[in-house]
Amino acid sequence: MTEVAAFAAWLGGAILVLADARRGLALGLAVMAAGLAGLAFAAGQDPTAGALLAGGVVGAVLRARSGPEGWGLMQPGSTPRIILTVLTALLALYVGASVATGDGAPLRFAVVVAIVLTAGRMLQGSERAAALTAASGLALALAAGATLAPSASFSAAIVAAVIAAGASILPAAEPRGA
Amino acid sequence: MEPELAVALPAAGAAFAAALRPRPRLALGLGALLGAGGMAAVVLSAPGAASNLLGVTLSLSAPSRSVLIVAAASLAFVVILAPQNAERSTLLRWGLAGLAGMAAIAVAPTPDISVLVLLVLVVLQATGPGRRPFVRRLRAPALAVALIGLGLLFARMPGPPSLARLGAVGLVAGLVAAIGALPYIHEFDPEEMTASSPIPWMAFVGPVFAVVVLTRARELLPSATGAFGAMLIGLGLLNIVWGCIASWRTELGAAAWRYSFIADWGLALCGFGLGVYEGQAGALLILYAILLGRLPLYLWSRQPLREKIQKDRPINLLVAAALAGSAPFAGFPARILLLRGATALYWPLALVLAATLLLWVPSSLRLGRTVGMPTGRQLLGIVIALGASAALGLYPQPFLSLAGL
Amino acid sequence: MPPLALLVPIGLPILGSLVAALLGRAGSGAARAAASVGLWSAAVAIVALWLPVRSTQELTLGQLGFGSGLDLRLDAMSLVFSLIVLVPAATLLSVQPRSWQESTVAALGVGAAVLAVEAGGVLLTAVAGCTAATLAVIQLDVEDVSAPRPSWALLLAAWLAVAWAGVVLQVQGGTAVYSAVPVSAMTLPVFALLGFAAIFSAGLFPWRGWASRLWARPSLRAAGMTVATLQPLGLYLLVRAYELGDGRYPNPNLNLLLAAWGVLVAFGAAARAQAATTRREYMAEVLPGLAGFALMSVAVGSALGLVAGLILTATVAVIAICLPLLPERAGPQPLLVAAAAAGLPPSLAFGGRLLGLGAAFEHGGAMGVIALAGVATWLLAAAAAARSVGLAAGPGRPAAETFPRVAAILGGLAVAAGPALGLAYYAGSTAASDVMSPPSGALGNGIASIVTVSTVIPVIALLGPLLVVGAIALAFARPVPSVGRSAARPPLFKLHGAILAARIAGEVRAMAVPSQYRSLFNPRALESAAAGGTPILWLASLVAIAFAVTR
Amino acid sequence: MSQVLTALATHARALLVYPGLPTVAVFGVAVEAAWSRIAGGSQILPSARPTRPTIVQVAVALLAVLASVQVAAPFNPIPPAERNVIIAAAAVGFTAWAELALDPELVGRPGLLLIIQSCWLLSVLGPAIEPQSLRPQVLGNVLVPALIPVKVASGFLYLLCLPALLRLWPVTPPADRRRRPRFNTTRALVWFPYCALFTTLFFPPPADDVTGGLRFFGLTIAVAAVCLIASSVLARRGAERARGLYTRIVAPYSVLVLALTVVTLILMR
Repeated sequence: MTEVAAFAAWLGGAILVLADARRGLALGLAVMAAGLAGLAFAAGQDPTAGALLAGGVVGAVLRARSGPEGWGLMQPGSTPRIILTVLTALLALYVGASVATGDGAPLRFAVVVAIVLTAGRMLQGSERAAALTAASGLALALAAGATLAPSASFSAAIVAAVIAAGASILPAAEPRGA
Repeated sequence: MEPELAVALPAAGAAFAAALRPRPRLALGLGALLGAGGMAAVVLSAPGAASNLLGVTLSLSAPSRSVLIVAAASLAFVVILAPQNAERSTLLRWGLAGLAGMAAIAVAPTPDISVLVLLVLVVLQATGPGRRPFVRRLRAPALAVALIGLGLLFARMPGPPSLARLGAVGLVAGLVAAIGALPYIHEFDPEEMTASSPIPWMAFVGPVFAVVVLTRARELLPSATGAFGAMLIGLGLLNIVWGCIASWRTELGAAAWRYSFIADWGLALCGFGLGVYEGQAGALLILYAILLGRLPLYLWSRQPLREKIQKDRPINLLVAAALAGSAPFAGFPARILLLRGATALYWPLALVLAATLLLWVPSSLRLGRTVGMPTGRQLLGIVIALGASAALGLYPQPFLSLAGL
Repeated sequence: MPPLALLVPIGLPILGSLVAALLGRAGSGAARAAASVGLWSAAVAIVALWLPVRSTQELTLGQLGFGSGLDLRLDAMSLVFSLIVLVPAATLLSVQPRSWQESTVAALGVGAAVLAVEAGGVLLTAVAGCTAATLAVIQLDVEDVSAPRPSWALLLAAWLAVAWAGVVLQVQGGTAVYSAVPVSAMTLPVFALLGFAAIFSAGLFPWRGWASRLWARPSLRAAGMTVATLQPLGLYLLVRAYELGDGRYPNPNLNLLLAAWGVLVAFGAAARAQAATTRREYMAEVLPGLAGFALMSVAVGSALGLVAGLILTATVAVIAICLPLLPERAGPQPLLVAAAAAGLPPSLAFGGRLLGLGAAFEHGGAMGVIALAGVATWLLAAAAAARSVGLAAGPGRPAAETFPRVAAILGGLAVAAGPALGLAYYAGSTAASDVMSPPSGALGNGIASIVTVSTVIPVIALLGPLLVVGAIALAFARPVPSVGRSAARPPLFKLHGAILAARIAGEVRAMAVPSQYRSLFNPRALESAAAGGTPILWLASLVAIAFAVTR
Repeated sequence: MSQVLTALATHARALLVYPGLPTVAVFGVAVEAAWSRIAGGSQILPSARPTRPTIVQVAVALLAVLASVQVAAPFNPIPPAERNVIIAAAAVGFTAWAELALDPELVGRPGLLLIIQSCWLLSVLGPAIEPQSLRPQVLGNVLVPALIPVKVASGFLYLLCLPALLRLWPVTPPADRRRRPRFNTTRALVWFPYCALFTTLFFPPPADDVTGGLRFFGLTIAVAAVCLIASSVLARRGAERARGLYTRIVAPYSVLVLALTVVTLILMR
């Protein structure tokens, strides 16, 4: 179950990186949130999982209502992004499963991969909607990472959920004026 | 309930100020009232005392509390003596939003929440009106959030010591990216409004965030303290040298100011990196000086910079002295404390630091001129800023005691 | 006297400056009067504080926050240096017209200098000294921003070095309070820092340093104040270094090195003075020359040398008043001041040099050779002073700034003060006993003669009659007709080395990065690389940091 | 107080009677007259008509008197402990520059004079370094074998410098282009301090009796005589030769004396 959730987190992140339009971005965010929530659930942190899932779903729904039309998946020139998703997965796998020790490798893998992919999305894109969705994803990933901490992951998840939803409310078009 | 109020009241003030934008006077009055209330909450809060009003344990450490108080004072100062052509209510709105965020960062029970709050601030600032596109404004601060997130993650992963060091890398790089120091400098447009430029990260939010991250990092990474300190010192020196030289040699006055902030941050990073009491105290003094001196002076220099007014009057020279870290201003005792920390740790480091301290002079002379010929409110503001800097320089003990040092 | 009274001599100049700032709009005269009253009253206050007690008074007011407490101490040494700072500054401020801004900054600077001298520890001295230096630079720039002034960076470096010395003392010895530092903490590096600071803060260079270049300014109001304030502070550091080392420097070779440096400074000044083309150029070298001798005397390492150094520092203070007040024309006033500075018997400078060189000869060995060079330098300075009488005036300056009578009276007093050398010796030895063992010599017949290890100088008996006879004889003497006096005078010798050094320095200053390499330092390029479209630099630096930390 | 008054009286007597002004004047007039005769001067003796002295003469006389009372002349009322070689050297040294200041026309080639004065100073003070004493008679009394070479070399250097310092060399000052020089009053005032200082520094101090007096003044006159002879020889060789002697021989020789002094210092340690 945890492996599937970790894979879902990576998949969601990858979709988020590879999508340029509202549906693709929403799907990516939702899948990633589901994966991260699954991992939190598997770790026995049900409220955290609920908050992450809720935040991701709300964010995804809101995202699906604004931003460029369509799916926008793997537009021409996406090869570097594909490479990024694969390399990130390999690197996160190495760190989460090989360098780090002990239980929870899927969670470690998922959080690393989610953070790197969402951050990468914010760094390389020029679309406002994509960046805001990535910010939502990043918030959820950070909150999921907090489950590794001994306490207070729920409050982090609540904050992350609010951010994930809030970022999706923000206008997807550049305001005018300086 | 002080920590909760410290966040809620400024946030409410910012919200009201935003909502009442068409009526600036009302926005200003209400915002100021709520902001003052928030700050009263910060002042009244006992350092380290926890509050659990919302089901989350919130508390304010002494260093964070002191920087918050100084930041609030700086905001009040800037709003009351606002620069020419700057609308007070706008300044207050942005300032209160920042202050609420800073308070939230400071009172958060875990570093994860602090980072999440930082993300909120990043997104909010990037969505505001500005000359640069949203994505470009978001890029560097978002990288900071991601790096700190990764750092926290690595710090918590069980495994070899190299993981803890990677965690330290993430935290340090994230912190540097958050404040916009080298090598993660933010894109800067000299014509941009200050609130949407990288300056607030360096000069307003940065100090509190740095204090929080560094305090938490030492608790999280006890085994990587050496690497942590070494990185801070290395990056600090890099920022000192580049910041000072670039501030002196760069063509644009506003850019020169930006680099001068970077140079000051270099000094603060070195102080935090030393890991001894004196280093912390010196770094805090630098941060106070940024908040109470360099930031207001930068704001007051904007108009003369636009009008290309450069003067060498006594007030300009005093400003230059304050910026250069010359006695009796705040920079000098900060430098003494840093030298002491470095000497106690490793004297060649003190030698390097001492040599770099002279780099401030040429750029400060240049920056002093950019204040132009201040009159009226602006002159009063500069005199107060210089007075505050001199008070910090001659008798920093109360300010350090405020930070529990 | 309550210990808090020790704040009065520091507070009065500051108060004077504040009043001057408030009265600024009423007129510069009122502001100047307020500032000068502040300084004079501080001078009176410090004497009034000292005289009833005549022993060290201390005040501790708790920690300031940078590792130093507000520890003040008034001992004889502080008293001497405070007066050396206060009296010239107060005189210049009283007589020379200046704007209210200048008066304010000058009085503040003097207050800071007095604090530096009264400070009980090295760190407070560093803060106060740096403040005085900063205000001096500001004062100079307020007067004329384009005129030569000391490099701010160098002054800052000097006082940062003092601060660093203070923190090293704290780290090694647990304290930087002068009277409490363990001798073992006064190491070679600490002394090196203090020596560097002393030389740079006082502008004591063999080459044409800021102490000389200041006198090339169109106006000499701020120049006089700056020299009167900053030069004694530099020497003060070397004096207090004896206290830190329990009466000696950490290594005897340091005494030799500093003494040789002092003679070099004096020689450099004298060599430039003898080649001066104008009276102003000559004036520029008078004080560095005297200060060089003061440095040499202080560095000898004996109490006698220290006393001589103090007397010479006091002479520097007197001449620092005279020079800015002198008009740039020939006449008896410049002659009198030149004679006083050159150490013509029986002047105070003569007595100071005599004691300083005597101390060096009594030390023997290499110090004796340095003393020999010192005597030769003295005669060179005398030759330069003699030559200066016939020099052309110089660039000229406002007549309102000059007060030839005041200069002549002070110059005359400095010449006639030789017989009072015993009194100066008494004051100096009292002060010297604060930082090292009392002089092995003593005063004979009250203050009539000075007894050293190898000789007795009957100051009143020898110099008194000489003064009286000389005054009577000169009064009856017939002046020499001044034929061709203003004709250009060739230098006694050419400064080939200085010409070469100036050429090299000029070439170094003119050096620029070749245009094809200027892009190496381009903040904009870095900015666009760092914050541009592709964050390669960010990622590369992240990898580099990670590699460096985890390898 | 009475001690101070006594000391004042003693020093005033020394300055104004012996070995002060009259001694300086009598000795100087005699030797200068001899020089005027040797040089074939137009005026052998000073004018008998009383005139006010010039300011230069007063200044030089004061300095010369100050230097003279430091010498080890027998019956010098100033106690030996109160004499100081630096005072003597500085006072005599100042005389040349007092002339330059007050009447620059009297001084020819001041640059070269400065170099020679430095060499002379080395000869006066060099021997004082190792004994660590400034009392002139102590220096004259030094008979430590290790210090003798320095003393002898310094004495010779002193004698070499003397003709130039007394302006007896054929380098004429700007104001004096006469073929037959007149009596030089300012020079007459410095003959005694220069010559007596040599006797004091390089010969053991005489006793305070007639024999001692004869010995001291005999030696001082002998020094003056040597100087006169050397100067007359120098005068016949011409100005160029004189300049050559001082720049090419005396200056390098003084460097040798300095080296000898330093080596002696090192060896004595």
